[in-house]
Amino acid sequence: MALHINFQLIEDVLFVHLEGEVDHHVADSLRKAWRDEMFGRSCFNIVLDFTHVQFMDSSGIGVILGRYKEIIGRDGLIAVYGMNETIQTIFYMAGLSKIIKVTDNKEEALSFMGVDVHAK
Amino acid sequence: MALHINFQLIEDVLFVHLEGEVDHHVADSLRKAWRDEMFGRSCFNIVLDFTHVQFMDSSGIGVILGRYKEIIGRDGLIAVYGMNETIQTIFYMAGLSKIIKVTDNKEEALSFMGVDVHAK
Amino acid sequence: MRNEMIFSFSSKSENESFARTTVASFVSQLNPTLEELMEIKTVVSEAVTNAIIHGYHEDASKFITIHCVITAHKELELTIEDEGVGMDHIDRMMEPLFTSKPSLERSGMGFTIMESFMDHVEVFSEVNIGTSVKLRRKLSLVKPVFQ
Amino acid sequence: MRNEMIFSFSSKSENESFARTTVASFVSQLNPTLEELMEIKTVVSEAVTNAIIHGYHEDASKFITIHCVITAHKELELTIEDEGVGMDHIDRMMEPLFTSKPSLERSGMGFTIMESFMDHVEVFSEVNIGTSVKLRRKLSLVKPVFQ
Ligand SMILES: Nc1ncnc2c1ncn2[C@@H]1O[C@H](COP(=O)(O)OP(=O)(O)O)[C@@H](O)[C@H]1O
Ligand SMILES: Nc1ncnc2c1ncn2[C@@H]1O[C@H](COP(=O)(O)OP(=O)(O)O)[C@@H](O)[C@H]1O
Repeated sequence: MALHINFQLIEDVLFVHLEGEVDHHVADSLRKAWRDEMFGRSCFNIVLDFTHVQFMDSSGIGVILGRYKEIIGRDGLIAVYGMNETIQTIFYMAGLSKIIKVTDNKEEALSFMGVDVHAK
Repeated sequence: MALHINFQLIEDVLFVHLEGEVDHHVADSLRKAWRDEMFGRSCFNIVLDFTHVQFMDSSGIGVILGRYKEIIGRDGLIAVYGMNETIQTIFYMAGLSKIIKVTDNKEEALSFMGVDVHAK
Repeated sequence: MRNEMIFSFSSKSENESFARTTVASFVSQLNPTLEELMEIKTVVSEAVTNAIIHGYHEDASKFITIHCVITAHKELELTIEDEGVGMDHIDRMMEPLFTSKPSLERSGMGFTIMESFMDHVEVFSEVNIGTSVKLRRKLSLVKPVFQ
Repeated sequence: MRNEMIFSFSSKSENESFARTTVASFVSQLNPTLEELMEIKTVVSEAVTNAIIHGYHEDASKFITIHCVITAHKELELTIEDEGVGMDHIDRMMEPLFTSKPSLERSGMGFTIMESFMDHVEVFSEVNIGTSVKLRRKLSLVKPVFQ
């Protein structure tokens, strides 16, 4: 199973669009791509788009937690949207919902980040 | 894998719409359903709709050949449409194309059966 | 790069689709074309069905084993084995349209399909010991989209 | 009605998705809900990943074995086994957030996820012998659409 990763910058928010399955096999490339983009742009406000993620296990949790630790010291925020039910369960189980904002869609994630959606 | 079978009578032609995978596991139910419908209606002009069949192996060939033998003595005809490439290869390999008319679509199958498509 | 997998399952017709799907799922790491995948599914289905019907006479308490190797040269090697009744006169059995079970509406096309979809087919069989069908196929080397 | 399957595969991370897909494909004959299927895929992925990372330290020449039984009462029994380094203090290992490999960004949630998605989890392990994780789950009994 492959994971496709696409990045998109909207104002000072870095969107990480994921497509496929997030597991240990793709964890290294996800970590590397995410870090390269985040540090390369010095952009630490992250929105994870899970709309096209069919599967994620605890290896994905590890990658997200790892990035969270790099972001908090830098005044960044993380939000997520589009998780399916099982992924959401795992997310809550691991306590990630306490440190990462779970939103319903892209607009909600943007407005949590302080970007004025209607101004665009 | 399930196989869904639907029958439809258009004039004196019995359409067998198949949906799913045709293998040894479903061969008995396909044979039974087909025979029940064909003998029940005394209708021996058959069009097989393979549009939604993703898979067929030689067990399917056996069921079609078995029905062919019951049909030829009764002045019936068989046509087929909608086969994917691999199924078509198997079909030709087994020599079925010599006794069963391979057509491109429902209209062509109907007109092979002598039903005037435009009159409808 | 070599990858290897072996699986055994109850000799039940429900497992025919499971067996071909499993092999297809393992092979999909080679990025086969859709048609290659369909052809591989078909040969697995033929060999497994033969083991169930001919090898075990539909005794569901028996087991069928499939060994699947992807070699370093990206060749696929499949072995489908049963410990069933076995057969004599393998050459005759492998002729197109030959079947020992016409009453079951078998078409006798199983081995012919295996031979035409695979590069290499070898059958080992001994009466009362069982049958082993070895299949090999080189796949087209399409570059993976993502590693 | 009982159905049984066992498969072994190279301890490579490519095979994680193969393993969970294979179990899901076998279990799908029970007509599970989509969510049940996702949960089963997740626990298989957790146990297989543990075998690869912790059991075998990513040595791809080793093998992982999964045994899958659907009982006459439509209960699913899964066993995931490796012949790796094994572990002591299993209770401590199973605590939420415990991981022996924080440097690899492991979250320590594997066993917790297994316990919450399955009805029953049992871990047998011996240092230098290997680890066996037994999982059981009763599935909702939806009527099959077609036999
Ligand atoms: N696994 C097996 N065990 C015993 N006999 C077999 C096995 N596979 C094939 N055979 C024999 O070879 C014959 C031809 O097989 P095949 O070409 O697949 O056609 P079919 O399955 O339609 O009979 C079978 O009818 C059977 O007698
Ligand atoms: N198959 C195994 N072989 C050896 N040790 C294991 C195995 N599975 C789990 N462990 C040990 O149990 C710990 C907890 O596992 P788990 O809850 O899955 O979290 P994680 O994989 O994130 O570390 C692991 O860090 C490891 O030390």
